Amino acid sequence: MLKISLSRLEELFAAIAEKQTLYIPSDRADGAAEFTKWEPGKALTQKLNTLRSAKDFFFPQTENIVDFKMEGKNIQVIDQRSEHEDFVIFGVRPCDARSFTILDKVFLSEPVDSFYKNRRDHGTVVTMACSRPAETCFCGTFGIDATEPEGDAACWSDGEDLFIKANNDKGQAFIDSISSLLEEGDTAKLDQVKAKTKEILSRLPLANLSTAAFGGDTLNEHFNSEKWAELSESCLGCGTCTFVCPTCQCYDIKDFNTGNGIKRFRCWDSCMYSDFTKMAHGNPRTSQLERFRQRFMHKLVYFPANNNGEFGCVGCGRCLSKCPISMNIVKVMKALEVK
Amino acid sequence: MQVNENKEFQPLIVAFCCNWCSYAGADLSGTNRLNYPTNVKIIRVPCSCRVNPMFILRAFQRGADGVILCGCHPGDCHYTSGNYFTRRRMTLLFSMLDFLGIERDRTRVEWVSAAEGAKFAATMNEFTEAVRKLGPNRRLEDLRCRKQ
Amino acid sequence: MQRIGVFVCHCGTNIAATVDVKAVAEALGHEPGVVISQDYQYMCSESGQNLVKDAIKEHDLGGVVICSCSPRMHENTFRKAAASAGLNPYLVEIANIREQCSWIHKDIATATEKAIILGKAAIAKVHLNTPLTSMESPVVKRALVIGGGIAGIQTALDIAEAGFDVDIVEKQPTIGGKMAQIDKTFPTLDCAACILTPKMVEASQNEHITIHSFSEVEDVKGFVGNFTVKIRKKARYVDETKCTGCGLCTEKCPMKKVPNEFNMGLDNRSAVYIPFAQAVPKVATIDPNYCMMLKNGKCGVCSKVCSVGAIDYKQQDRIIEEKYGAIVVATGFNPIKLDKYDEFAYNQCPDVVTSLELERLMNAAGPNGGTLLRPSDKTHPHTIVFVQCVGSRCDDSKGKPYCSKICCMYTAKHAMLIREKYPDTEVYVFYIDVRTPGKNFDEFYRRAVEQYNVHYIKGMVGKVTPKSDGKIGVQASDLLSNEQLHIDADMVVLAVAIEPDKTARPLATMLTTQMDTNDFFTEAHPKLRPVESATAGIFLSGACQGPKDIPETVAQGSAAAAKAIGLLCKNSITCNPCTAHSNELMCNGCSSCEKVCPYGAITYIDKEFRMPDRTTAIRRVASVNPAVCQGCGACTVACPSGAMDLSGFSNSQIMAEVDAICK
Amino acid sequence: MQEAMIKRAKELLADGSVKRVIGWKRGEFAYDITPAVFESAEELDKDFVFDDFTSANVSKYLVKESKKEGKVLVFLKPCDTYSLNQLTKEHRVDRDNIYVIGIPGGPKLDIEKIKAKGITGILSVKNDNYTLKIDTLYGEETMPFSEAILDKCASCKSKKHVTYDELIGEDGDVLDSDRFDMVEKLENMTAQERYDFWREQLSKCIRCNACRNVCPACTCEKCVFDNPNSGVENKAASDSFEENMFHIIRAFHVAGRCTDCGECSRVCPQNIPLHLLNRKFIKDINSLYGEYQAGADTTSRAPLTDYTADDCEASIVHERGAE
Repeated sequence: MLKISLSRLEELFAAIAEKQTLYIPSDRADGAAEFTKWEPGKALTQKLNTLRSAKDFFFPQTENIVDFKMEGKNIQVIDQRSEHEDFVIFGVRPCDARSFTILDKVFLSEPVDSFYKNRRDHGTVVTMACSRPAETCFCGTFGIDATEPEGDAACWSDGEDLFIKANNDKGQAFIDSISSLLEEGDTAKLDQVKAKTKEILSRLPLANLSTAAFGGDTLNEHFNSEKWAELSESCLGCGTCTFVCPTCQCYDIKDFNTGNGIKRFRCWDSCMYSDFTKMAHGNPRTSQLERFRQRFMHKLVYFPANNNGEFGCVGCGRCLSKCPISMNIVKVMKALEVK
Repeated sequence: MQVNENKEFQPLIVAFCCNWCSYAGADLSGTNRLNYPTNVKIIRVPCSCRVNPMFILRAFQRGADGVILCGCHPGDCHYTSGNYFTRRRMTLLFSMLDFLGIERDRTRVEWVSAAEGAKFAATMNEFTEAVRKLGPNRRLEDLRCRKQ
Repeated sequence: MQRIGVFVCHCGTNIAATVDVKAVAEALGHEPGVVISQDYQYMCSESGQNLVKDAIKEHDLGGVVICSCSPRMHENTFRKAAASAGLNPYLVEIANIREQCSWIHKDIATATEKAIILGKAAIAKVHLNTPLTSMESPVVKRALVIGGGIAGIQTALDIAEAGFDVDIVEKQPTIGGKMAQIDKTFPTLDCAACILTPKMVEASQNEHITIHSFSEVEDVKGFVGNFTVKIRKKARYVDETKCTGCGLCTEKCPMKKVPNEFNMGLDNRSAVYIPFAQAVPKVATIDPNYCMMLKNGKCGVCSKVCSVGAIDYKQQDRIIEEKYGAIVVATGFNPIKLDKYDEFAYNQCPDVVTSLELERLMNAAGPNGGTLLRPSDKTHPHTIVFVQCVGSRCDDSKGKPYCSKICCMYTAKHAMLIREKYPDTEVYVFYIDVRTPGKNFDEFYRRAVEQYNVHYIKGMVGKVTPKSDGKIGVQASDLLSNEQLHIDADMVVLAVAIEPDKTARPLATMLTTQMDTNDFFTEAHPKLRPVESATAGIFLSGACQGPKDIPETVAQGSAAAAKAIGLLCKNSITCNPCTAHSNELMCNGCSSCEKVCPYGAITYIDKEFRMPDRTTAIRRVASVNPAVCQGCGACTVACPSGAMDLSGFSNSQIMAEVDAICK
Repeated sequence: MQEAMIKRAKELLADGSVKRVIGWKRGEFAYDITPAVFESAEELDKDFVFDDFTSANVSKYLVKESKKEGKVLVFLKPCDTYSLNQLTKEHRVDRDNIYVIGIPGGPKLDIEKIKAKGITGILSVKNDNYTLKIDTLYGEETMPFSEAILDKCASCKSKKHVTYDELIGEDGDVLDSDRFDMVEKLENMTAQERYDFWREQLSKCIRCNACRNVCPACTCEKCVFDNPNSGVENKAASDSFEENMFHIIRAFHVAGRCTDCGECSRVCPQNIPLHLLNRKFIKDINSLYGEYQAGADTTSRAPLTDYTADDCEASIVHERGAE
């Protein structure tokens, strides 16, 4: 497999950044990792994952869609779509890599979301295999192998070298663009690392979490479960879980009156919010129980029902560590699977 | 905010004036033909205590460079105590804006009675100059509202 | 989208000279919603108004913007015009392009630009205006007068004269107030009691007047035309309805060592007492602090001697509740305490007295039967020093910053009376200024100086020192001759500053009326509304509003009565429709708004609601009484959820104006 | 402590004094504790937990729970009792329907601080004489207890329970805390430095509303930021202005009402020190209008619904401190 010494990462990043914008996970001042634009001197984080997911690159939190300019009584419509520049996201973890597959199912199926597609077409996802999973990780539940990441191209580290491999044409093009820095390397040590990682993955506290009790055909069973009341009773109705989630894809479209015109934009929305999907008659889900249930039913039942059994969760564990009251999909699954 | 032909920065000043004292004071400075800059645009409110911090932030968002609140002198409020509440609210709000690094001189509270036409004009002249010196409001503006 | 008409006034050349009114009308005509925009020479003229009225009808306008002079000038004119054309008057907005534009700017281009912006702001606001309707609120035809001094008596008599029921609440056992304690009145030197007591009797006999003596206001709720007042009738341990005022109990009472407050503590009374001979009501009162029966159950003499069985040792305070349409405050004044004035030796020397004490010392019903004697040794004083401005016109924290107004005149009166009655007495008056504005006042003062040879000395007394020989050393400076004076006086009389009664402050809180820093009630306008408080339906009478002499007090008492009568005459009152209102679905019931409301217009009710989650719940929500709300808007900012909003100046209206200005 | 609490809760449930118990429920790991309502002895035995991670302030749940039928038992730490008092004062809870057992306060632990040390794969955390022994997938780690304390506990203002019906353990005192140090440090910076500081912090905001939704002072039936008619409603900050505005208005709305419980900063997924905004207001109120502790009682007038005739003028902001 092609490789480059970890000591030459800076060189590698510089070479990528020369051709297109490069984003890498790095540590910010408060210690948390986040994807930022690479510039000389910026180092890859040692953390397992970024605080926020990588979905922002394709589905940003707010996005201007169209402008209406008003002059007196005349209105002019200005389309805000423009061709996105090429970019590379380096160091995406296997769980987040899978999240793009899930988002694709939503945004790239008909009618295609042109804003999303524009970004997706111009972005190259370079993933990084895990070697030190955390207790909150449960990607295995959703069939993700943290040692064999998806993405356009995938990377591994054996502690000395970074190995890289293309998963598709786009990934190959990316590798070709930096091939002068790469050399063929021996993967013996890497295989050991992978084996060790697999062993740890098997010992994770959530290693045995299963989706067996869920899926598209379990709607009636779960929708009417009495457990929702207890599960949702302490939910604050905030949007933390939604906004750190790599797969949550709901948005709202709103108009902002600038005084000189209207900016129509879309922004993330959360099904946990009281005004989610508000319509002329009001909100279809009027209690927090219903809103809470919606979120988990969507991920565990409705989404697989509409997407050939694919679940709307990748087991990244962000909601496990970020929910202010520590309620999360794992607790929901464990409660619901008990008959 | 706008820049005129001689490229001098023309700050936009929003002045909230209570109906009973300061708005009347502004009228008086008009009656007495006391000049102050056109930069100042007055919004009439029943009492200075009607001014919600949201209105002030709104003005900055939309492009105001300075916001001034004028009310009756303490003790003279038409509604007895309105301006006392204004004073506490605005002291804390301005202190918070300062804490966030927003220039202090962009906000002000001034007590102007119905008889103080001269004070009104002088205050507006002085405040406009102070804000002009600061330059355009960049720290608390909404870029979407900036005039093209 | 509203159909809005814009009318730009030239105001002759007042506006048109500096603002291109045609350009303003043209520019505003392009604003969304504007269907007609025109200019006219004088919009406020008959024909200008007709222009507006015709346009309202012709174009079916839903909103009108007048770009003209200040709304303080002609807002009502245009509102009435709109109303007469069938448009709700509150759908009219004024853009002030005269006082706040044409008159202060010189450059036509910039002034025109600003006028357009002001017009746009008014248009933005009028888009969000809603029709408002004034409410009517009924008036209870009964007045309450708090305080039974000459101010309160005069007010009550005048209101009763007009045929309305009126209650007087007096905290003392008798009405009469300070005037009852005064010996003679300036500048006529007639006897105070002789002119006051007939009025007291008149009040007690008037069928429209109810006197609640020995009573205090406990609680005030409600609003103009409809106050509900709780009055505490303090236990006097004597049944008012039975007592004939024969005075036998006061004679037989064995406890006779009670300082007599009517005589300023200069003599004693019994534990059961009638304050003075002409007291109204003439009913005995038992002082529980001294009555042996009430203190330790041993005595009961009064009960035994009372032939009508009026004594009731078990009497309790009673609370009565009454509704009133108007309230007149007449809580009066008191001389200040002299604890902080050691230099005048008031607390050390009994012969240093206040002017009010002197009134009692000289009064025929006073401790000495009208003969002026020194309190210490009951001898005739031969040298008397009067000190003016004790605690008045002080710039330190000890005294009061204001002039107590009446001291110059009563001191001249005292000096004159003493010189008249005891020509062998030398009288010195130390003053800062002698203030004698008033009918026959200066003449009166000059008589004291010229005819009675009172020694008026401009200067302040520095120190008063009681001496071992009974004399009082007065050390003073004569500012005119610039020399230090040492006078051995027999008596020193202090013209003590007056201050509002201590009960006024809590009362002001109950009434939600305003006070100044000296605790005098603040009038609604210092020039034009001197007897009204800023709170509708609360009127001010007498010295509670500021120092006053008797004629002024009586005049103000009658003026307050006239204002109260004016209110009581109405069957209902029209309220300002620009009032606050609470969106009950958003209200948290947190009470923040109630705390900042100066009028007590907000109350809370528990109400059943269907909640967003389809359950029902009883929630505490704010409710604004539109008859009481004056529309200041303090509550709207105190409310964190934004449930409270103000009609006519709503959040969205003001923000629309901001947006239009900043556009 | 946990055993005593469970015992007492069971007694009160058994004798019918209370119908429900608000406390904390154990989670999947050592630290992911969820506030919960318990209705039976079995539930209490199974899941009730009180340990170094039970830091959540459960008082806000009383807004809903106290209005249900039957009395509710709640375990409150000293800081939480201030919140309850404030809620009582604002008529947001029915205090008569609440039975408060005061329990000892922190310091509680912040799992983020442990993770920040690079410790991951955490299986258990044990406090061994103020050294944390942390069992992980990658072996045992240790760190001093003091380095893992929650920020809100590190600057604890009071160990005193300001309202309770009974106590388990002893009551403490109001503490002399250093909670205003950071505010003061910021005040002493230049305006530019302060601006940069807050821009860095507030630009992290993802508008998840966790700070607002956890805040015991934010109990509005409808928040202005959720109300399309308020003029400030939005779901995400589209511009730096909106990031600022949300936090300014939120802090202003709780000014004089915030008890400084510190939950806003604890729950912020982006580690924004939001408590500094509230503390700035508290510090200003204390220095300008006299010491005031929201929630210390249920009757005093809040600083923003009160005034004195000789309050300082707003220009004091211009006159003090560094520019």
